[in-house]
Amino acid sequence: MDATVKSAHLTHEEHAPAQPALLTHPSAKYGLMGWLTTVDHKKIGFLYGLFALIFFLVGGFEALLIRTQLMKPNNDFMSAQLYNTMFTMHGTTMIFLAVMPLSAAFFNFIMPLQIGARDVAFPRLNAFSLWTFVAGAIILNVGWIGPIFGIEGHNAPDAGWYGYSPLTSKVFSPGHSVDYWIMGLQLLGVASIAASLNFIVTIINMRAPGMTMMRLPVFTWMTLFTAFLIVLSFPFITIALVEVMMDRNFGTSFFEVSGGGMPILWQHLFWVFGHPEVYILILPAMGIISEILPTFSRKPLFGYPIVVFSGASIGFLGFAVWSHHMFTTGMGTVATAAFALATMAIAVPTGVKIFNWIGTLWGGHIMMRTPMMFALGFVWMFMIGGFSGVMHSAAPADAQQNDSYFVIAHFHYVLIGGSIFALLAGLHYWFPLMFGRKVSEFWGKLSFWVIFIGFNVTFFPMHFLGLNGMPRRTFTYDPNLGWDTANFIATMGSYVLGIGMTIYFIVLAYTFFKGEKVKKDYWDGRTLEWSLDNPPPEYNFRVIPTVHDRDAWWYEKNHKEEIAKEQAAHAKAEEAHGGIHMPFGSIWPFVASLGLLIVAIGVTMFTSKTTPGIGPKLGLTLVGGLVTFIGIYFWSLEGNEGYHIHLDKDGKVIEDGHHDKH
Amino acid sequence: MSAPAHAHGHDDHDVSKFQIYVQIALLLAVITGVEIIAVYLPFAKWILVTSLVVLSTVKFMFVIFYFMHLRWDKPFCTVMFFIGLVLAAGTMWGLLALFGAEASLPLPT
Amino acid sequence: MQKPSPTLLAFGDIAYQTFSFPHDHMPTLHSTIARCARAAAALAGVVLLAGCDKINFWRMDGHQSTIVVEGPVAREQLDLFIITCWVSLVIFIVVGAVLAYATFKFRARSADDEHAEPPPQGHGNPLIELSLIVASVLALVVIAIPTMKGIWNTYDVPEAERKDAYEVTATGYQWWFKFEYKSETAMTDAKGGKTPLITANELVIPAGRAVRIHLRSFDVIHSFWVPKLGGKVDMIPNRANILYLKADKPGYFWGQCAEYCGDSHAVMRFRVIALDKKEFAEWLEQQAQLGRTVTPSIASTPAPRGQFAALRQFKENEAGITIAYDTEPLKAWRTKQDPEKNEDPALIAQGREVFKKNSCANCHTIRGHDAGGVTAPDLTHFGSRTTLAGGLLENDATQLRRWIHDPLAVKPGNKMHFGVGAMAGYVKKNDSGKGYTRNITLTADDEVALVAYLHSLK
Amino acid sequence: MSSHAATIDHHHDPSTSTGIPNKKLLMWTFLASDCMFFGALISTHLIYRLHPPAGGLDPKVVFSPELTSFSTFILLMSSLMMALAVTAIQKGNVKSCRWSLLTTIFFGMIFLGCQVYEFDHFVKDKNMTLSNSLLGTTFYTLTGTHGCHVAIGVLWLGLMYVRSFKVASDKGWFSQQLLHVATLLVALLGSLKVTLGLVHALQVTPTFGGAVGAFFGHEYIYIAITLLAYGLLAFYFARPRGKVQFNEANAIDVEGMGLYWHFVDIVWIVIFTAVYLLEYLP
Ligand code: HEA
Ligand code: HEA
Ligand code: HEC
Ligand code: CUA
Ligand SMILES: [Cu+2]
Repeated sequence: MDATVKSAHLTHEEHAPAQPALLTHPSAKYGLMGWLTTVDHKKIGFLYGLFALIFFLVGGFEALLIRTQLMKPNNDFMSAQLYNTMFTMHGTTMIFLAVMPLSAAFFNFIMPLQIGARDVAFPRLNAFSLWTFVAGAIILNVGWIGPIFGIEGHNAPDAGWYGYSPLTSKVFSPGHSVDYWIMGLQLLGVASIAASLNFIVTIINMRAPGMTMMRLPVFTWMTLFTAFLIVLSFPFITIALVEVMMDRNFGTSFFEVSGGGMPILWQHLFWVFGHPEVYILILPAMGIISEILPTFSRKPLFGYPIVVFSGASIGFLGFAVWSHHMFTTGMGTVATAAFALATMAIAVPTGVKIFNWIGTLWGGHIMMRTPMMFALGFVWMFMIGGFSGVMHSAAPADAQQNDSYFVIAHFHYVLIGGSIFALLAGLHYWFPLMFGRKVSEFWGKLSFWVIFIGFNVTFFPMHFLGLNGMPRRTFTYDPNLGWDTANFIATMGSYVLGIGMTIYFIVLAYTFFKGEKVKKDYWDGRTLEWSLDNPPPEYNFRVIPTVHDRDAWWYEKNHKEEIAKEQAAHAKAEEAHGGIHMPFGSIWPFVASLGLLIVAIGVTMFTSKTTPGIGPKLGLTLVGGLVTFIGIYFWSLEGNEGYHIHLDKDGKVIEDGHHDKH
Repeated sequence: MSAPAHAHGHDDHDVSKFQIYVQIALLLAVITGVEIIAVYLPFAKWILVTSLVVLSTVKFMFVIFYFMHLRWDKPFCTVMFFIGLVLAAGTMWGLLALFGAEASLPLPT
Repeated sequence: MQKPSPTLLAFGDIAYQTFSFPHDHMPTLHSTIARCARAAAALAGVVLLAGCDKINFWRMDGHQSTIVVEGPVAREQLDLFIITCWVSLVIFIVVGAVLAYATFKFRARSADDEHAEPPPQGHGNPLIELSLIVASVLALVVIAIPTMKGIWNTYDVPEAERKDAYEVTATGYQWWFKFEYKSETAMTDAKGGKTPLITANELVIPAGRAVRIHLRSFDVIHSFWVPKLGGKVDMIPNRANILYLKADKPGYFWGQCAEYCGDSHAVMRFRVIALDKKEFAEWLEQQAQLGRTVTPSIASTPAPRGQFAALRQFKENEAGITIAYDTEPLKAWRTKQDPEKNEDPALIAQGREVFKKNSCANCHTIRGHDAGGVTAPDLTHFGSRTTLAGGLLENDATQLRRWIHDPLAVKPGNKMHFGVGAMAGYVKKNDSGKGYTRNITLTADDEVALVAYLHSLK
Repeated sequence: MSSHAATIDHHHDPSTSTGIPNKKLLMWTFLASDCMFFGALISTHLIYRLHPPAGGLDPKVVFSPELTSFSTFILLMSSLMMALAVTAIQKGNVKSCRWSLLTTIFFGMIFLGCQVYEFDHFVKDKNMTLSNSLLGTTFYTLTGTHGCHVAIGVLWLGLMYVRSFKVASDKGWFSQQLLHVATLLVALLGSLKVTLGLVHALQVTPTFGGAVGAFFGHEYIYIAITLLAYGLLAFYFARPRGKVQFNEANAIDVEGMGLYWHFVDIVWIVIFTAVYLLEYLP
């Protein structure tokens, strides 16, 4: 399946390293066990990407159902309940199960390569993040069993992606749907925080010699900022979710009016997380664009320090604007004004990025390949989305736009025209590196145009719909409000978009198996990942590179002799230190995540017993907790042990060393 | 106290570190005592609040800089922690200010 | 058939260029595609031209338009929006032009071009960047100033009008609105009992006068939005929000709940009717009365008549509004204020009995008719409203019958069917906590009588 | 002043770009994140203190400053012991490190015991439960989350303590470890149960003698089990064994754990002031 598996050195049989008697590592390099126990950041990245793309198609399918329902007024294609479930799951899936993990796939796969590292700082923690993400995704979607098998009370979440209290309380959502939503997000939060801690340490501590912070590729910078945003914003939603959960299960009154609670508090806690979250979705995309534009313009990024700094200020300001989602909650004049101004301020650092991207194009030799098409599409579409964002920030005007299709238009422009376009660009861009094959230009560009046109036809009319008073989250509308035509056009557009996406992914899948094989450094890249063979070997770098310039690989290509000498010297030194150190695979992170899954199933699927004793709810929760504990315990006892490999001149592994401890 | 030096004969240093830790622990205990007494003193509320906040901050700083060795560690650790600390404090301040506003009064019951 | 315009041909050319690529020579395929692209572009042009009068959604002049507005609050918000539009548009055109120019100017046109020596590896120009930052800040100032003004102007009734402002309280329920006129009194019985005036789903306000609406919620968060009069403000439990609105002149306005509030959020609608001073006073006068009683002559025996559409199975999501009502809504509303000419007193009396018998009164209030429930819309003057079921259906005999026949088919999850709190609705929750049993069953006769009765409540 | 072992420089790790060991950086980043967790919780509590519901409980009536002051003091002392444990292992002094760890665990347990006692007292005597008042809701959630942090810390300390006996020869080591952990858990939980039993007995029985009698009457099984567990532990640890695999190289593990522990302490400093003391102002 995975191309990394096929790489030459892995065909080499591994010697069973000397193991402590009872501490054998249930791990493998191949087959299912190989995937479950992998700690290789590239394989983990691949799995993230695979799951993310599957969920993107699921979310897209849900979107198409939404659009079908709205095709004509008073349509009865879907029931109201199903529709409400659909947009909730669509939003949640797209944000948490598609865009975030797809970004994480690139963080995992590309970032360590860009900084010249052999792996992330904590490989097993990385595996834990992956499997916990999968557990969260399962819990979030497990509610579909209800409607499909007709089980009462078990539905997929239907309280909207920001689950405003008190709609999520036991009174108004008596079934289990909201529990799935809470626990699903809770696990995804754990996964994201763990992964981000790992990325932060990796970027700060695992850089190759000479890779100073101000030489980091911009994508790596954006990874760092995104990781910061995640570790700093997710705690708020975690606590908020804990609070609703307690309200639902233990009769507390955080958001219960009868006990003196204020439902508005939920909105604050949610958006303190929620706004940074949207920058979590866009910063990786901006990073990808900042890699693609220079490569295809064959020029360094224009104004690198400012682009980096603007990323930081977007991230920082992102924490000071959360209430712009609450302009209509009657915060009072001063608060509204403060948040309106802070929100507008974000347009400045974002604009800086746009300007610098244009500066990068200026005077370049622009190669108009598929990734570049998507990247340019991104710049255009994101700009439009950004402008409607600024229109929202004018609070009195937002009173008319809030919760209307104008908002839907705004955020699909930034999310699809922004995040998704960039991620699709990134897939094409790094595909040759990841899998050693390349997507056909013709089909790539065709899919771009179909997607681009479909996207605009779908979402541009939504601006008009919103201004014409169409509220969002409505499963039906009357024919006398002037919304019919625009809705019909939007629906047709979404079908075109669907066709475009289908083309894109069929082409991608085809290329994965049958695409044209290409040589190393296919795009004539600038950053370190392109110095590797494709697909990159398990150990990434034969010799840890020494970095001399911001565009490290570009520099290497222009100073071949100097670099060759240097590398030879370093190779000797490394060999003297015992060769390349590789971590053992481990099953324990998977076990720990499995335990969390069991806990979540216990908490969500069963109701508390009224009679004393241990019911399935408490029972499963305890069992799950125990499994997690066992997982973590063995994980910590195992220690970060590994083995050494040695390479011959062609990069073939000549010997697997004995195990050692670090 | 000198900057971290790679001293080798470390015995006397360790003794002094031990002493420092104990002294700080004592100091923390004393400050706590002062705080507990302070709340019963008949001063204006703002004076008390300010002094409580200041005293707690002092305790806080002593723990992170000495017990948690920020003082001897690379400054980057301090930066890292303070990003979270400052952001958390700022957000708390923001939330309290928002809820302190008249518009946020809950309905009378 | 029209000929494709030159621009469209040019567009085809661009498409041709884009799809052709030096690296992937696919001569046969790509020229085919280019031809297709040209044809498609031409076709699109034709469709666009032909469909222009149909495709008119950019006029944005619907009943809930935020662009064609009828009150000062909405106008201020619109003006601000227009400013943001202009600023954005100008920036978009300038930045877009530069971007487009750069893209086309510096494009590699051939394989040779691509393999040419890399361009100078410049790293940036602080001066340009700084000036662009300053320019952005200036552009934002242009938006920020009217924003600040708008915030203070629209938050509450302006100081000068505050004394004169008319106050009402609106409360959101799943999924309808209650309107309370705390300053007006209404009769509760013939003996002179008084209560504040309460009505539902249609808010009547004085035109040309500032109105301050106190927003409350009974259950979850709702939002009160009448686009033509002004932006929305949320109705949040345990929070005292206010909304300032003003209608320029008498009119009939569409409103809708704008915060997702559960199953039937989409069909939680309402109307605002603005009346001039005199008519408003008349309306208040009428509303203060007890529910109208039509006394049957003793002789007449009630008999169902064929005046209603034969009961048909309504589809769940069927339109509930007619064109006539839609084009002249205010007129439609006025005609509703007077009793219908061909009333059947006997039928009405029978309806009143049915109403009593079926525990409708547990939830609904009809002042003077021994009905005092408070968890559902006040029906005292139900017959004088143009809409029913939260502004969803037109209040005519057919639709009313549709509603009372099977509320669930009209409004998913609605509380008249499932009951509110301890109050059972058409169905009752089983003691086991699982499933429901039927609580209210109406015969066809009952329904017809109820319709007559409810419509007599002017 | 400074303290550096001759062989390992505990403030510089040459294998990383910044010289900060990965684990330490991880811990500091996590703590930054944890600040936000507690930020959210404390905000919730303070917001509801700012807008207490009518007829809500008055914290002045509920809280008892003596107990809280005592547990605050205990937690501070545990921080001291933790700091000493870190210094000890940095010098390679495993024995001293173990003692410090044990003392830290001990103090941590006392803190937890006090908290359990406090909760019990509030529920039973002051009628403040998790669900009957907003004060209870936010108070128990905030301090309970802090308590969970302490509990996790104690668990971690316990595991580290056990780990410090890991011997170089691996024969049968693993099964022994399991036994050790299990016994340790039994001992700790048993102690908690017994302590609570004692407190409870003292609380409900008027005379001291009667209380002790009631205590033994009710708790003898737990007392026996707990003593047995301690006996077993003593037996394990008294046995001769090979050279342990726990030395200066593990200092970073202990230090990371220490950072966590101290953080829990400083959070308590904030909670103590913001939740308890401020309520007593005039
Ligand atoms: C990728 C995600 C993403 C991004 C990047 C943004 C970016 C921005 N967003 Fe958006 N937003 C969302 C995702 C995103 N948003 C989502 C998902 C929602 C809805 C959530 C929900 O309710 O479900 C939302 C909702 C939302 C609202 C609330 C609307 C409402 O519900 O009432 C507001 C209000 O201020 C807002 C503002 C902004 C602003 C000012 C920016 C700025 O960052 C944009 C800055 C960019 C530019 C301005 C363009 C380029 C700049 C220049 C060319 C420079 C010159 C320009 C000027 C000087 C103007 N957004
Ligand atoms: C990154 C985030 C993201 C992305 C990519 C999208 C993508 C799309 N979104 Fe979504 N959307 C949200 C985030 C996103 N959305 C959020 C957060 C909400 C708010 C939810 C809420 O209110 O709670 C929302 C809400 C939302 C609504 C409003 C619903 C409502 O308020 O009532 C609509 C309506 O048109 C919509 C449409 C679409 C469409 C047509 C796409 C398209 O771009 C989708 C394109 C993709 C495909 C079409 C996939 C192609 C796959 C196939 C064709 C496979 C088919 C397979 C089989 C049949 C086997 N979205
Ligand atoms: C459980 C309480 C309950 C009972 C019993 C009940 N209703 Fe209702 N009724 C409601 C609620 C709630 C609504 C608002 C529903 C909505 O719009 O979502 C409503 C709405 C209505 C309306 C539309 C009012 C308007 O202005 O939109 C009419 C008419 C009506 N009910 C008539 C009846 C009749 C006739 C009966 C008895 C056969 C009845 N109701 C019994 C709760 C009840
Ligand atoms: Cu009420 Cu939506
Ligand atoms: Cu936002």
